[in-house]
Parts: sequence; C-alpha cells; structure tokens
Amino acid sequence: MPEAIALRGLVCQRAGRDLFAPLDLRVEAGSLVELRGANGSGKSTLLRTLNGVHQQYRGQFTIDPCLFQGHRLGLDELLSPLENLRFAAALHDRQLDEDGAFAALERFGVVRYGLTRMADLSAGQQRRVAMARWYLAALPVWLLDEPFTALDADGQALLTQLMVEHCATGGVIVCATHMPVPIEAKTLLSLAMVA
Amino acid sequence: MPEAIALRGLVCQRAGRDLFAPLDLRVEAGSLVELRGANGSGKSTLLRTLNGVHQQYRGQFTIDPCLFQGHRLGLDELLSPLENLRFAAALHDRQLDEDGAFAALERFGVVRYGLTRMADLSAGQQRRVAMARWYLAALPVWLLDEPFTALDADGQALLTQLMVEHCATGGVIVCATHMPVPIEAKTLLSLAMVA
Amino acid sequence: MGLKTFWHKLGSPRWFYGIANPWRVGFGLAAALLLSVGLVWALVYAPPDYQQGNAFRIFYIHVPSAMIAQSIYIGMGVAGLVLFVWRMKLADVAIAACLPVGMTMTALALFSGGVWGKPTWGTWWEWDGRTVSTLVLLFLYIGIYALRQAIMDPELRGKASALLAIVGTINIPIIKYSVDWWATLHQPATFTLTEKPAMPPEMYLPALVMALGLYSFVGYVILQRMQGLVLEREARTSWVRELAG
Amino acid sequence: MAFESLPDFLAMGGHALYVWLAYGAFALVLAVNLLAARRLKSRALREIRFQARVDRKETCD
Amino acid sequence: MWRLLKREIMVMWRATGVIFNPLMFLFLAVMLFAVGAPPSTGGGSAVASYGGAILWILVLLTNLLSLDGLFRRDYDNGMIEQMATAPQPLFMLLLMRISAHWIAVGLLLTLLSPLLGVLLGVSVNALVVVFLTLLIGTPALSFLGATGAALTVSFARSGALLGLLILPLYLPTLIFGATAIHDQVNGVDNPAALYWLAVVSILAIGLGPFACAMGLRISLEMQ
Amino acid sequence: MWRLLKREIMVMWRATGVIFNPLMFLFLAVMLFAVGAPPSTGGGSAVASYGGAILWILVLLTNLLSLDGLFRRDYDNGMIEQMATAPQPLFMLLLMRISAHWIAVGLLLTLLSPLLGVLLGVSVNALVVVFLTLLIGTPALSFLGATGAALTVSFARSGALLGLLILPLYLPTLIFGATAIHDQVNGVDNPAALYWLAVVSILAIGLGPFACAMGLRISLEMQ
Ligand code: HEM
Ligand SMILES: Nc1ncnc2c1ncn2[C@@H]1O[C@H](COP(=O)(O)OP(=O)(O)OP(=O)(O)O)[C@@H](O)[C@H]1O
Ligand SMILES: Nc1ncnc2c1ncn2[C@@H]1O[C@H](COP(=O)(O)OP(=O)(O)OP(=O)(O)O)[C@@H](O)[C@H]1O
Ligand SMILES: [Mg+2]
Ligand SMILES: [Mg+2]
Repeated sequence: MPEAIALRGLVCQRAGRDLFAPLDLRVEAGSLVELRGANGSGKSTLLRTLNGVHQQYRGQFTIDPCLFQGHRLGLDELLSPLENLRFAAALHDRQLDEDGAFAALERFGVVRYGLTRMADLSAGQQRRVAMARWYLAALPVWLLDEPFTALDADGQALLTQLMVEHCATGGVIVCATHMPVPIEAKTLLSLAMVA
Repeated sequence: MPEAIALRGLVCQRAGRDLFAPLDLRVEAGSLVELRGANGSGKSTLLRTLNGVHQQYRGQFTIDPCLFQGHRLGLDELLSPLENLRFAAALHDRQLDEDGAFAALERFGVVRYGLTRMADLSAGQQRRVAMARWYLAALPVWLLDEPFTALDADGQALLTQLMVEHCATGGVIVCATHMPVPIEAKTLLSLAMVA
Repeated sequence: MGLKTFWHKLGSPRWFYGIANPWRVGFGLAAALLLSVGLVWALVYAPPDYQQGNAFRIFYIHVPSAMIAQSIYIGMGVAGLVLFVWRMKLADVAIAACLPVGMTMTALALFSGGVWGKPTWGTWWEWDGRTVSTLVLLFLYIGIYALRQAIMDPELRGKASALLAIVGTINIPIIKYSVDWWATLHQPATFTLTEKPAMPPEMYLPALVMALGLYSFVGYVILQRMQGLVLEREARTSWVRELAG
Repeated sequence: MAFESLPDFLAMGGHALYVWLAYGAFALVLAVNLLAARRLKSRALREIRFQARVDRKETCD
Repeated sequence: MWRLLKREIMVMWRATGVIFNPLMFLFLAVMLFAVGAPPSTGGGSAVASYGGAILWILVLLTNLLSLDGLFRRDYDNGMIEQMATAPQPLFMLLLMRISAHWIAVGLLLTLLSPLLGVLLGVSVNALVVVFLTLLIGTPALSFLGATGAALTVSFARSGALLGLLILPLYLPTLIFGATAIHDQVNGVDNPAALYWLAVVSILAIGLGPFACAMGLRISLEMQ
Repeated sequence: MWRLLKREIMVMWRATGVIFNPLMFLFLAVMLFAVGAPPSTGGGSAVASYGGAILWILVLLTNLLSLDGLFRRDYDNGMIEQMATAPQPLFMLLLMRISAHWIAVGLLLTLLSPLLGVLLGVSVNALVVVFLTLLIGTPALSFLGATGAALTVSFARSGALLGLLILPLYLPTLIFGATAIHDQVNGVDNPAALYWLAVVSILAIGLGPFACAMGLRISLEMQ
C-alpha cells in the first residue's frame, strides 16, 4: 500500500530563507502526525506547502487529496453554518442533504445556530462549525493548524474523538499544535528552526 | 482601598437576549480573575463590555483604566512591531524610547523581528508582540481574551511570568481562557449560559 | 399633564400604545374628510389654469406630497436626536415608521412633478432646483433604508440610522440652498417653476385642504406603523400578550 | 363646477393622460401605505398570539 | 455548477445589497454630472452623444468600484484557499463568480441604462445603441476586471491600485462603446465598433477566468 | 498630537501606495474622459468650464473611492478598538487620521489639478480657480466622507453603500466648486461660491470628527 504522505528532503522557504532542516517522512494510512515546533519554526508554512498553496520549497513531496484548515476558517461570515456546509459540499461536487448537515451540526453542538450568520457566532462556535465541515468532507488527509484553539473542554473532547475516528477509518491527520494531542498512537514531527 | 473592578448585577446582552445570570463581583488590586465558560457563554462579550465598546447590558459596573486584548490583536499588520509599540504609546500620550521597546521585544523573544512587517510574522510571534504591548502599557487592569492562543511552551511560560509580575505589582487581570492559567492564586468566575 | 411627565411617559411603550389610539383615529377621520373634500374640489370645482389648463390639477397632489416628503425627513432627524440624547427607544420606532412613508411620498412628488412637466415643460425630466433637491431627498431616504437593511441588530440599527438622519438633516438646508443657487445660474428661463402671481383663493384653498388631508393621512399611517412596531418589539411582555388576547 | 359632462371631466381638456397618471399614482401611494401599515400591525398581533399559544403549550407539558 | 452560481448570487444578496448598491451609485453619479457639468454647458449638437459617453464612463467606474469586493472577503476568511484546492477546477468556480458579478452589476446597469440616458438627455434612438453597447461590452468589464481584483486582493487598500491596473485594459472597451454611440448619433452606419466590442468581450470571457485563477494563486502565496 | 499625525501619514505611505494610487486613478479617469467624451465634442466657449467641472466630479469620485479604506484595516485588526478606548479622545485621533487622509488625497490632487486641468482643456486663468476651489473644498469631502466610512466599515462590501450615503452630502460642495469655476470662465466676479465652499468645509471639519467617532462606536458594537 502506498503511503498517504511522503516527504523527501522537503524544506519550506519564506522570503528565500530555509525555515527548517530537510524533512523525510512517510505517513501510512491511519496515522496521526503531531507537528511540533517553536513559534515561527514553520509549522503553518509546512501545512500550506502540503496543501499546495505555498510554493516556495526545496525537495519533493506527494500527498493524497487533502483538507486544509489554517488560522483562517474558510467559512463565509455572511452565510449561515448550514449554507457554508452546503457550499463546501458543492465545492467538492457533492450534494449535501439537510439530514446530513443537521446531524453534523448536532454532533458538534451548534445545531441551534444552524441558520445564524457565522459572524454572529462566538470564536469556539465558529470552530465547531469548521469541525462539521471536516467531518462531512470525506477526504483522506487532514491538515489542521492548531485545531484546539478556542474550544472549551467539551469541544476539545469532541475534536479528539473526531480525530480518533478519522484515523481509525484509515484517514491521516497532520496536526500542528502547541498542546499535546490527547491521543496515544501518534507520530511526532518536530521542526527545528534554522538560525 | 476601593476595588479595581466592581460588577453589580451585570448581564451582557446580544441581540436583546441575556447571555448569562447576573454577575456580582469585587476585584481587589493584585488579583487574577480566571473567566471560564463554555463556548458561546459570553466571555468575550463580557470583556468587551468591561472595555466599554459593547454597550448592550443590564446592571452596573465600575472599572479602573484598562487594557484590552481581544481575538483581534490591535496591531497594524503593515507596520513593524517597533512602530506598533511606538504608536500604542502615542495613543496613551506617552513617549517610548528605543531602549524600552528593544527590551520589551527582547523579553518576549521577538527582537529580531523588530523591523519586519507584522503580516510577515507567524501567529505566535504576533502574539508575543502583543505581550510586549501589554508589558509597556502601564495600565492597572488587563482584560485578556484567550491570551495563551498560538503560544509555544516557551511563550506560555513567558506569559505566565508576565501575569504573575503584573499582579504582584498591584495590577489586576481578567483572563478568559479554556486552559487553566498555571497560577495558584486566582479567583474563578464561571459563566453559565442562559437557555 | 405637564410636559415633563409627558416626556417621561413617552419612554413607556405601553403608555404610547394606548395614547396613540385616539390620535390615530382622529387623524384617520380628519384624513378621510379632508381628502374626500379636497379631491372633489381639486378635480371638479377648481378652475383650470389660464395657461396650463387642466394639467394644473396635478398641483393639488404635487405640492402637498413634496412638502410632506421634506417634513417627514426632518421629523426623522429630530427623532434621531431624541434617540441619541435621551436614548428613548420610541424614537427608533418613529424613524422606522417614517422611513417607508417618507420614501413613497418623495417618490410621489417626483413622479407627479415629472407627469406635470411633460405637458408644461415639454419634458418628463429637467434638472432644476426643486427636482434636484427632491431627488437628493430620495437618495437620503434610500441611504437610511439601505443602512437599516444592512444591520441585523435592532439596537444598533436604530443608532446608526439615527446618526445618519441627523447628519442628513443638518445637510438639508445646505443642499437646498446650494441647489437653488445653482438653478438660478444654470436654468434656462423657460423652465422655472411657475412663479404663481398671487394665485386666486379658489386655486390655493383646495391645495390647502389637500395638504392638511395628506398630513392627517400621514399622521394616521405613521402612528399605525409605530403601534405595529411597538407590538413587535414588546412581543414578550405581558401587556402585549393580554392585548393580543 | 369646471366641467360640462362626465366625458368632459375624464378628458381633462386633453390632459387626461397626465392628470389621471398623477392622481392614479396618488391613489396608489395612499393605498400602499394604508395596507402596509395595516399588515404590519396585524401580522405583529398574529405572531404574538401564535407565540403565546406555543408558550402556553410548553408550560403545560 | 448551477449550485455554485446560485451560491454566488445568494452571497451577493446577503452582502449588504451588492445588487442594489452599484445601481444607486450610478444614479448618484449621473446626478453629479447633470448638476456639475450639465449637458447644456457642453452645448451644441454633441449633447446627445455626450450623454451616452458619460453614461459609458460611469458604468465603467461603477464596475471598477464594485470589483474591489469581488474576492476580498473570501480571501480574508480563507475561502479562496478552499476554492483553490477543491477538486472543481478553480477557473470554473471563478467563471461562476464572475458571471454572478456581471449579472449583478453589468447586466443590471444595462437594463437601467435607458432611464439614466433620459436623465442625461440622450435622444431616444441613441438610447438603443447605448443599451446595445452596454449589453455587449459589460461582460468584458467584469471579466477583465476580475484579474486585476485577483492580483490586488492581498493588499490592504487596493481600491486605487486596482483602478490603475484595470483602467488601461478597459480603454478599448470604452473606445468601441463610445464610438458606436457617436456614430449612431451622427448618422454614420458603422457596425464595426459593435463587432469589436463583441470580440473584446468574448476574449475576456474566454481568458479572464484563467488569468484570474493565476492571479489568485499568486495572491495566496502572500498569506 | 503631532506624533499621531505622523503615524497616520506613515501608515498611509506603507499601505501600498495610498498616496500614489488616488493620483494615478484620477489621471486614468481624466484620460477616460479625454478619450470617451472629449471636451471638443462640447464645442464652443463652454469647454473651459466643462473641463473644470469634470475635474471636480472626478476628484470627488476619487475621494469616495479612497474612503472605503479609511478605517477598514484598522477595524479588522482591532486597532479601532484600541483607539476608541485610549485616554486620548477618539475624535482627536480621528481628526488626525482624517487630516492625514486629506493631505494624502485632497491636497495632493489639488496640487496636481493644474496639470490635469490642462489635459481637460481648461484655460489658464480658470486653472487658478480650479486650484483654489479644490483647496478650499476638498477638506469637506474628507471630513464628510469619514462619517459614512465609519458607519459602513462593518459591512463586507461597502463600496457602493458608502457612495449612496455620502454622495448626496457631497452635492453642495460640488455645486459651489463647479459654480465658482463657471463664474470665473464667464467673467462673472462672484466670490460668494468660494465663501460658501469655505463655510461647508469649516462645518465639516468642526462636526465631522464627532459624527465619525459616533459612527465608529456603533460599528464597534457589531463585532
Ligand atoms: C420631477 C419634477 C418635479 C419635482 C421633483 C418637483 C418638486 C417640487 C418641490 C420639492 C416643491 C416644493 C414644495 C414646497 O413648497 O415645500 C415643488 C413645488 C411646486 N412645484 Fe414642483 N417639482 C417638479 C416638477 C414641477 C412641474 C413640472 C411644475 C409645473 C409646471 C411644478 C410646479 C410646482 C409648483 C407651482 C410648486 C409650488 C410652488 C411654491 O410653493 O413655491 N413642479 N415642486
Ligand atoms: N456579533 C454578534 N452578534 C450577535 N450575537 C453574537 C455576536 N457575537 C457573539 N454572539 C453570540 O453571543 C454569545 C456569546 O458570544 P461570546 O463570543 O461572548 O462567547 P465566548 O464565551 O467568548 O465563547 P468562545 O469560548 O467560543 O470564545 C454566543 O452565543 C454568540 O452566538
Ligand atoms: N507572509 C510571510 N512572509 C514572510 N515571512 C513569513 C510570512 N509568514 C511567516 N513568515 C516567517 O516564516 C517563519 C515561519 O512562519 P510560520 O507561520 O510557518 O510559523 P509557525 O511554526 O506556524 O509558528 P506559530 O507557532 O507561531 O504559528 C516565521 O519565522 C515567520 O517570521
Ligand atoms: Mg502557525
Ligand atoms: Mg470568545
């Protein structure tokens, strides 16, 4: 079975400067990779590179179709969670039935805000809607940048469970975080800043 | 000695709806208040109310001059950290000398980015610049909304130490957070959502 | 009742709802009476103009609607001031109630003017002092309307539109003055609005009746709207529940 | 009375189009305002009644 | 596909009357011209063609004004990122979005142009040409403009920079449009201007989404 | 105080050529007019006053275009919040910011107006009036516009809504400006227009910052 992600001597660059030492890694289906590193070590940049929007790097990598969640949520503040989920599905050329969207929002505890504008939700509530988006995306690889931000204890538990489930069904998660992910089976990938 | 913050039956409202049960609280100089509550319970709204920009509330409160740090950093992305600090000082009609700014940036480990545009810093680096701003502000009350966001272990330690120092010198901090602040002496203020 | 207690009572939606009823009925009756008399008088009994013939009858609706369009905007400005200075919630209700009425009245003034212009000026539209200031008035109305549409929070919607209404009202005299001034410079002589050389009473009396009738009508409609809006906003209170039965 | 007969009245001395357009618009504006105000109030009342019913039911359950 | 176009139009509705506002803006600008530089000061027989040309320029500026918002919000909230990495090709998504923009701005203003023309003193038979040229020419404005909007979306205050990039590209469209009106008013029977206008529009529709996609990818790297 | 004004101007410099862009935009717009509705089509003696009026209208539109960015970035990054709660009174800070806007847009365009006037066929002695009216009138544009910008900053795509709110308020300024030029060209010695222009500007400078501060506080509550 080919690996879901393979990095061969990958080094991301910003403004022509290498950010970290070359990375070599193979990630099999079902793994969780915890991406650690000091502030400014290049975690976010690496995730953007894997997602294909940052193109300044050396080395090679391959990656299966992936979902990306950066610091910016990728949800439209003027639309409701429901509309956002529907649009996200349309982007992947899938139809989303009401029941599916409803169930996803319910799972993450924001179903009562289903018709409110995103702009009128609290920080954590918005994050929960984003989780519903991942849940519905049906993509094998997830690239998550500090996904525990703004979540309360309940939300963190929901996220952990979601991550466990995703890996259990053969998905792969790369998660940049400063807080250890409370899951046992994980690969650690540490970025050391290049001086 | 009068208290730094006093809430008398304070209830914040959004779109005409009460967010939580009335709050009564007196905060003496030198205290740290940890503001807890589920996502959407109104922590951010309460801090904005205390800061004076959110004006839909019932009840009364008094508060000493305060510094506010919301989800939005209050730093200009097109300016460098140095320029931002200088402007923040000018807003409070104080002059900031180069040494002071340098020392503050150094303390929070971002002095080498002193002349870079904020937009080109990583999430955690931006947060560290914000910490330098608080440090220089010389205001008695700090209202911090999830200040541990995006900070690495080192950054969290720096923040904890800053908070300890501020309280030790008679300052007051109200800190909304989902992660327990690693400081012993603190008052807990929990918001329970109104159904 | 002293002026001061009246003022305080205005802060109470319930009191307003009650007191509005007789006034509304009064305005309604006055409007029905004055408008029916005025219409017959204007359409049937008033003599035709010696120059414009029967096209002059448009005057009887054109001028009242133009006057009311301006009055209502200024009324909104005053309500805005009240909202800001005394934070009286009823003022926002008043703004919200005046807005559509004023907008339609302005549109009516513009339309009737245009329809009048065709037979008298020979064109549906001419850029002239009064047309420009009426058009600007319409834009001022639409601006407030668009702003209100864009804001979800009812409280903030009120504050924002009040501020805009105040700014607009301060500007209205300047706008009117500048436009009149401009018109005296640019307007071809043939297009000046008829300077009525001492209109005979049988021509201006019906106009007076129509104007009073239209004012009453507008008073009726605005009070009715305000009552509806008060009900909407106070929907959760017990007195509204009781009233609705 | 400025007119001899009904057709005379309707013809408005050749200005029928303009006069009746203007008065038609006048009638329309009045009617729209009247109906809109009515509807606003009656809809508010209807919704309040409905909500009251919902609440009564909920407190019974 | 259809769902995407529907979404775009829905968002336009939601976003503070994007549909409604360009229209109001155009009205106001027409008023400014009528008051500030009334056709009569232009004087002479040229008035009719003057009104048409002013109208064209104003439609162009209105378009420009509305372009700044075309990607701004979605860039800031990370939606563009999602679009750029979706399995649906980006240019297809952009085709939908730009079409929605054209419907909400170009087409709407075209439909209103006869009324505005009257306000500017354009003669009735010139109105037809104004309408026709706008109908054929406005797609070029939306599709050319989108590329500029994509390239400048990463800058904080791009308004005027956008104008700087795009207005030169708009020039041919304007020239063909104004010429067609001018010819008609002066009784010259010269359909070439209309044909050229159509050519520009078709080129813009064909190439615009691709150029726009490239512009957005460049802007994304600046985040 | 002075430090604040300095900061505002510095940020303007930094922000992708805010200084430079309105200017380029105006140049391009003038070019559009020179191409699309050339003064010569106006014919006769009215050309000179026509060019001045067009210039006025374009300066007005350029101003409008640049207003959208006046508070947008600072609103999004939380700086307005800091300003609203600083011990320095907000209207004072706004006075600085709006002044900086006037310097970067109004004053700069005024300084360039003679050159643009020549491009639009304005006669030399009319150029002086154009310059003078712009100098006196542009503060009104910045200070009136700021209130609209403050009220609309919380909306995603405010461009055209802003225009709808502000353009009616700009009308008197335009009228007085254009009339002064018209009078001068036609040899009428009538300084009233200039006086009125000054009155409007002084009123705007005096009341603008307060209204603007109120608008910003309302917008802040929407966050
Ligand atoms: C669209 C076109 C027009 C508009 C927007 C318009 C607007 C106005 C306004 C705002 C007023 C002032 C009402 C007041 O006293 O407060 C007015 C009055 C008047 N208008 Fe018009 N008008 C238009 C066309 C016409 C035409 C075509 C005529 C007649 C030939 C006309 C005749 C008058 C007269 C006689 C008055 C009353 C004069 C006075 O009170 O001094 N208007 N109009
Ligand atoms: N701009 C807004 N308009 C209307 N309602 C809002 C707005 N922002 C937040 N709310 C609502 O107000 C409530 C409180 O929001 P707030 O942001 O204060 O919560 P919070 O405690 O900070 O939550 P979190 O832990 O997620 O940051 C939420 O239920 C939210 O839906
Ligand atoms: N837009 C940009 N342009 C230039 N350099 C940048 C840009 N964004 C970040 N950098 C630099 O690249 C480096 C890596 O940034 P990145 O955001 O990837 O760090 P990170 O590991 O995610 O940090 P954090 O833990 O703070 O989120 C940092 O040193 C930063 O200064
Ligand atoms: Mg990061
Ligand atoms: Mg919060």
